Amino acid sequence: MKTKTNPTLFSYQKISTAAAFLLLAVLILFPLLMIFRTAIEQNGVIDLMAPLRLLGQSDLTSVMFSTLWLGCCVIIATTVLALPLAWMMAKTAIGRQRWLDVVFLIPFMTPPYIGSMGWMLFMQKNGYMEQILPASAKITPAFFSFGGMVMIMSLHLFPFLYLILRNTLEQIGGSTEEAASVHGASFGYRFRRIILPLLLSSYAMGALLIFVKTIAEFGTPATFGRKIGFYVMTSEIHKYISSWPIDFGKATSLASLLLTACLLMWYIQSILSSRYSYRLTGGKGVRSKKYSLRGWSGLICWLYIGILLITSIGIPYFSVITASLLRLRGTGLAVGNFTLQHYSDLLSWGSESMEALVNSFTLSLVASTIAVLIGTFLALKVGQGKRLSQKWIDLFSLMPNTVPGIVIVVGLILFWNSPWMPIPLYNSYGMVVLTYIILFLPYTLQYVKANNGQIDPILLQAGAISGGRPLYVFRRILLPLLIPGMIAGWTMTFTIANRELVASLLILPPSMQTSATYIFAQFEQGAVSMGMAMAVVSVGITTILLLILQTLPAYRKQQLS
Amino acid sequence: SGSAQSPTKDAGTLVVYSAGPEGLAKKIQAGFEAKTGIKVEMFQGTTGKILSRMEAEKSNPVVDVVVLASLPSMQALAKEDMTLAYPEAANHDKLVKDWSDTDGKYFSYSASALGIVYNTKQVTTPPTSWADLAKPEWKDKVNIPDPSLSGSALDFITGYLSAEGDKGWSLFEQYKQNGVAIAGANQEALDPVITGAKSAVAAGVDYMAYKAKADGEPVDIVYPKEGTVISPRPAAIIKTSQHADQAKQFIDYLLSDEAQQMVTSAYLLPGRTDITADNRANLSDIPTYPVKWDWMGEHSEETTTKFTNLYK
Amino acid sequence: MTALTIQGISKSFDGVQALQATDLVIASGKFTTLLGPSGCGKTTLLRMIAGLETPDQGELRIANDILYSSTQRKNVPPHRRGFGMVFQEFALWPHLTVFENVAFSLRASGQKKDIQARVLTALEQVRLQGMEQRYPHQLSGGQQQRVAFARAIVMQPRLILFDEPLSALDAILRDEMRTELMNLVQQLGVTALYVTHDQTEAMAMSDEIIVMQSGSILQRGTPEQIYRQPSHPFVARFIGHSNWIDQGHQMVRPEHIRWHSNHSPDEHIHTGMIQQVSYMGDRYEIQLDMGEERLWTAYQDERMTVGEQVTIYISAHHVHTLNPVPV
Amino acid sequence: MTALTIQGISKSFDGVQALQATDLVIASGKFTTLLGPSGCGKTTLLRMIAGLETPDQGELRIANDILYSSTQRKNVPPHRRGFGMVFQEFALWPHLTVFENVAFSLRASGQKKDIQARVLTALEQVRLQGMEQRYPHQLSGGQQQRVAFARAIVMQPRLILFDEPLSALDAILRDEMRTELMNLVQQLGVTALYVTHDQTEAMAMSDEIIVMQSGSILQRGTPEQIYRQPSHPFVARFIGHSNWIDQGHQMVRPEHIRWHSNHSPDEHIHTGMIQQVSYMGDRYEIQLDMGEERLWTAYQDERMTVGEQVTIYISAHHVHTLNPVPV
Ligand SMILES: Nc1ncnc2c1ncn2[C@@H]1O[C@H](COP(=O)(O)OP(=O)(O)OP(=O)(O)O)[C@@H](O)[C@H]1O
Ligand SMILES: Nc1ncnc2c1ncn2[C@@H]1O[C@H](COP(=O)(O)OP(=O)(O)OP(=O)(O)O)[C@@H](O)[C@H]1O
Ligand SMILES: [Mg+2]
Ligand SMILES: [Mg+2]
Repeated sequence: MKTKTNPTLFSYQKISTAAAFLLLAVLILFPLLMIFRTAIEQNGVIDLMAPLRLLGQSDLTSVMFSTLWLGCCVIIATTVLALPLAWMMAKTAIGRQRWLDVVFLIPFMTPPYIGSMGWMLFMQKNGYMEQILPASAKITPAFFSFGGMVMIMSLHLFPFLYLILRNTLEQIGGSTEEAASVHGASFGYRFRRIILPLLLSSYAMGALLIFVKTIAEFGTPATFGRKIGFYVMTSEIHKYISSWPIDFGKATSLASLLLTACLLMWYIQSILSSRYSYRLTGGKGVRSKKYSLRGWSGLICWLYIGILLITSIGIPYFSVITASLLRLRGTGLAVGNFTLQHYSDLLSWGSESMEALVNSFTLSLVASTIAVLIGTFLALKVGQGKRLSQKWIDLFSLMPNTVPGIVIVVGLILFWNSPWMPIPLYNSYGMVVLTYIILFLPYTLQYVKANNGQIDPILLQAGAISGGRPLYVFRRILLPLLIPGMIAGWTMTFTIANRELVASLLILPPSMQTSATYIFAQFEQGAVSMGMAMAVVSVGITTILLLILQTLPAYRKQQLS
Repeated sequence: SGSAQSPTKDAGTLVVYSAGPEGLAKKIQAGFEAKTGIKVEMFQGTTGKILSRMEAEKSNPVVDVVVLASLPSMQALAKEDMTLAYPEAANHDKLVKDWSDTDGKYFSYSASALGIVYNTKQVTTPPTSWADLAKPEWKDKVNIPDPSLSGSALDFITGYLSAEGDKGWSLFEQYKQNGVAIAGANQEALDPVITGAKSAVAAGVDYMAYKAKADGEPVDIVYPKEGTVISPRPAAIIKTSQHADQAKQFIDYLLSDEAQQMVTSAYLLPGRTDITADNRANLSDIPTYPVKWDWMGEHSEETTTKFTNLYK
Repeated sequence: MTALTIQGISKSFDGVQALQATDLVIASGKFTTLLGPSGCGKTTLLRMIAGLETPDQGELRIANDILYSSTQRKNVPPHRRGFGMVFQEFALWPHLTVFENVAFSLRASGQKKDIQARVLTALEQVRLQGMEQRYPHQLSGGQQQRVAFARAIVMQPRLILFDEPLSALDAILRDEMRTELMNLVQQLGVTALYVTHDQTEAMAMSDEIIVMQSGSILQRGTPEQIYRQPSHPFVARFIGHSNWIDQGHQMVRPEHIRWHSNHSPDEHIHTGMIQQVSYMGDRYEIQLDMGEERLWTAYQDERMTVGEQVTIYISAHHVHTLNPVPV
Repeated sequence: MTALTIQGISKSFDGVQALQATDLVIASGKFTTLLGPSGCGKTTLLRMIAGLETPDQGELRIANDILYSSTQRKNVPPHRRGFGMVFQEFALWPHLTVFENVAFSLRASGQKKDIQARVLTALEQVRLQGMEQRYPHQLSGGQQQRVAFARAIVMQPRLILFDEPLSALDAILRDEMRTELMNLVQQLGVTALYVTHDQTEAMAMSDEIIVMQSGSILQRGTPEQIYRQPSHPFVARFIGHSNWIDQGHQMVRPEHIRWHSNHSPDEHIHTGMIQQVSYMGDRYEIQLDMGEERLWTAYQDERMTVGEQVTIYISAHHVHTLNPVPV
């Protein structure tokens, strides 16, 4: 692995580093630079302060603050949801129920606007809740408030934080905790003095991602937020981008403010992480302390999980499925008003909806596969992230995660549709794939990077000693050992790509739809039931795919490690 | 046609960006392709999405024909000289004069009228005037589409103001007092009325109401007696088009009897005066305000801002 | 007085009997070692004493306090038992300094006063003065071990439990630490219960050894008793080299094999072939093939030739005949 | 003939001199051990021989093939050196079966024919028949070690390198594996270079021992030479117990300390106090305080009383005087 050992290896290092930078520049950096240029250039004049001026000009300051406030509240609420769950899954026998992991991904698989729609249909006046329980009419209006919005967004995003926290909790060996308990610490004291501090660095990472996802989110503000009159930056950006008069300059100015906020958070997070991160896994295998769940504690745990399942999946999907089955939505829940017609229309062969469904799955399949390949390449380049070039590669590849999707898409259009662009990618299938790859590269990279970090370099050295050429060692040893991380990254990418809406709306070539844009179009056209049926089918297929994937041996191995 | 290859480079293909309703756009596309043999690549979206896409593509435009749902936006495009004049369009002369450009820079091939859409299960005595919705019995029961998202709602507000002058604002202020809620684009405003969460939409587009009614949903529409605004839906050829000939054929087709019939079966008002619909109120049956389209175009931005600030 | 009494304690995991019902008294103020091969249930027993694992049944008492009783449905949680414990992996808290690691139990039990003095005393006892502000990862393996020890003694617990605290160290450090640990325990005069599978460690350190196999106790006694009078073939085999004259019944230890006769009448005389010679520095370890698949070990001061036929002599009183005694 | 020649090889990391310029010849067909304390540069030297680390300067040759030469700017990559290596952590590939782990080097070098037979032979040599289809995590530590060994020998390499292959094992398994490893190396007759910091291991296994300290070689010789005639105080101290009569100059090994006089005229007579007595099973290890901060070790067959004053006797020919000889 030493560069100097072999002249061909040495040049490979140089070439591949250059290739990585080129790739990142073309994929991410140039499009983002195009955005910044648009933000600060008005009629050929460069004005670096334009974004700030815009903020001062109108009442955008308050929108900016309510966006940040929303981000903070969602962090708090997701923590309240995810931390106990992560603890239960990591430290009690409930953790053996692996299927729960897939089920808890469902909220995340659900397009956010579908989730909000589900809640709204359930809670609104004359909604399903009131139809089932007329007495509830007194409390339902309270739901349409800032608190309700935080709740909906948190129920959508918490699985993300949960996965991160659970992994760390599992790594915090049982003996650290047991040592505390033998030395006189009660459960609460242990949790506060030992578990929380050790959790802090991954929590910071998770909280950052939640924050970024919240302030970059469009679906919920566009549906629920608008209904309660709560405006955030993305809705303002969208206003400038999709209603007359179109003003990219202002939109990108706001976007660059969001980006700045995200980078600030990222900086705080990286300081926290480096300050408070500890090597948790020692030489010997970790034996995780499992609490027994007898009597009350078991009941409370299952109750918690049950309530979480009902609120995060049960209620929204009750509404979504009901809406997809209703013959007349004005008639509501009534005998004889249910039909499977929408599903049979939806799934009839050769229909527009089938085409959209197939498009979605093939697009996400292609995009996630390529994203995993690129992500693996970059993850290997980042390696331990010690050298400066490695740090830069790491930062650049994470950027798409810190910028609202719509902003990236505008950048991509500006870049790939430039008159001087020699590659005719714009307005083609390839462009959609490229967009998905860029949007979801950070996920694959994270997963493969984590996996790569666990592989002891000595395994590769043993390969070299045994006579394996570098390429042979890569193929026979490194690659197979990376497969679990690649599968995890692929799964995540596939899942989110499959429901991607914001980018698809703008970037899909004419005459092409995905399931997400199909759903959106149905809502716009008034065929709400069709849209809901599509959501059910699409999420259902993804869930089944994931459950199948979970039974694969390679995936299981990843769960073990 | 899932695997659409870059249509710009494909010599014979016409690229159309069209606002809804989706079913109609599809039918027109199919009809046009069948009639002329010219292939059409269609991008469907709201007026806003279409404009945004055009803006992003500005340096290297792809589109040949745009079909919008908002006249002022189209007027702005024409003013910026982005549309190609085609005064020779067939049946140009039969179009409603007010809605189309005399030089043929755009053609309003259809229109929708705005009215009060209400839930028939909850409303026993339908309102007859805009002012009715400001009465206490309608407190918190009315939606109005967001003018920043719905071109037709904007047309109504600016049209109403252009007819009533500045005192027109008092209606919207009363609405606000009475708990009228801004609620997304047209369909989003209508949906709660269908499900019964709200009782009525002010300035709802009529074709959606007719369609929902035909589907059996408990909704109906009234046009207030003092008059309303009609929101025309214009189409135009983009100047940078590489396929001007095919684009002209598309415009001709839009204005043909065949396409106009399709328009009526989508519950829209036909753009041509000589065609009548039998499934909805015709232009002559709808009381209208005398609106000033130029004034409306000039004041749309300022009105939107004022209106949304009022309702925030 | 503060003896730990174990009565009928047993434990099984998922149907596997990790520990058979066991009776045992751990003498107060003594250094007692649980010795046995991997998987014999040593850790399980230790963890039940600490309260980290709940027994299936039985009773655990220290002095007159009941720690666990299946009949009385009583189970004192670990943090109220007041024991110290040194873990195999040390289990130091990586985010706390040495000082805070040691002070932890004082703070946790609310003994706020004199923390500074008591922690410094404990650190002094393990010779770690001046390292208070370091973090565990800034210490060598031996130093980490001493922090773990200081952490266990700072509360002056009634009982200190050790779960193979030396097995993670390398050979040289292990030797050093063993001596240190013994001295410390002796100085403090605490009761120590030590788990190991290393017989040398057990013999060198213990006042009493309890030999376990597959979840039950085979023999208990002083190191000398265990080595000289094993009551069970397994004990004989597991501790030191055993040369079987009669498989499972009669054996002799290698240091009692002589290369010259002392001409006493009851001397045992055997012949065998030298199979392997390993230099040990102070002596050679000779592997002898005695026929009938018996492999014996003996010591010699000079190198011998592999393959040579030799005669060896054993005094009759060095031949140990096993007659199992109850534990 | 196939001796490994090391000439002026040195290496530093970030300014730390891990290995001073070193000259060394590793004899062919012999078992050579690099022995020294942690951090003395053993692994660095071994990894340079394997090609995993590039020396700063010098030359490495096996027979007449140059492996590395700073003057000729030649550096054969590890996969072309044709050595076998057994790592401390075994470094088995977790995703490959035992069979595939062993077959790896054959496949990597394109020796496709007879793979089946050659792998099975290697596995037979390490007594792992029937385990071909298992994965590493399904094996015990000792079995994993044998797989690592089979993997190193299957290509019949000119040289096998061992980097503390036994230190990850527990004491009992280590003893067993040591004997096995010795037998295997002897049977195969390969050249072995073995790195360890365990003196017992080095003495029991080696034909030749090379003692290193802080990046340079202190002494080389047979185990007996190293133990009996250490040429450097560090060597005397590091290997076995050394009882210094004159600090750094004159010493005696514990097994030569007698408790009774043999009345020879040149006998050395010393008195000291018993400080600690550790039972070792076959004997007691006695720590004696000899005054002047000298701590001696001696062996005794029976327990002695701590604190007792004793007289000890040493024959003059057992007193070793150090006169440093060049390596
Ligand atoms: N949590 C557990 N779940 C299932 N089986 C267990 C558990 N803990 C221990 N066992 C089993 O109980 C038996 C005794 O285990 P224990 O850890 O007490 O052995 P030990 O004597 O400490 O061994 P070692 O010397 O290897 O640490 C073993 O067979 C082990 O596999
Ligand atoms: N990759 C490296 N980077 C920096 N310093 C290193 C590196 N490898 C070794 N060293 C340093 O070089 C010196 C010799 O290390 P080496 O690993 O050869 O010791 P060793 O004799 O094998 O010790 P041990 O018995 O602990 O394995 C040590 O001071 C070590 O810290
Ligand atoms: Mg154990
Ligand atoms: Mg080493």
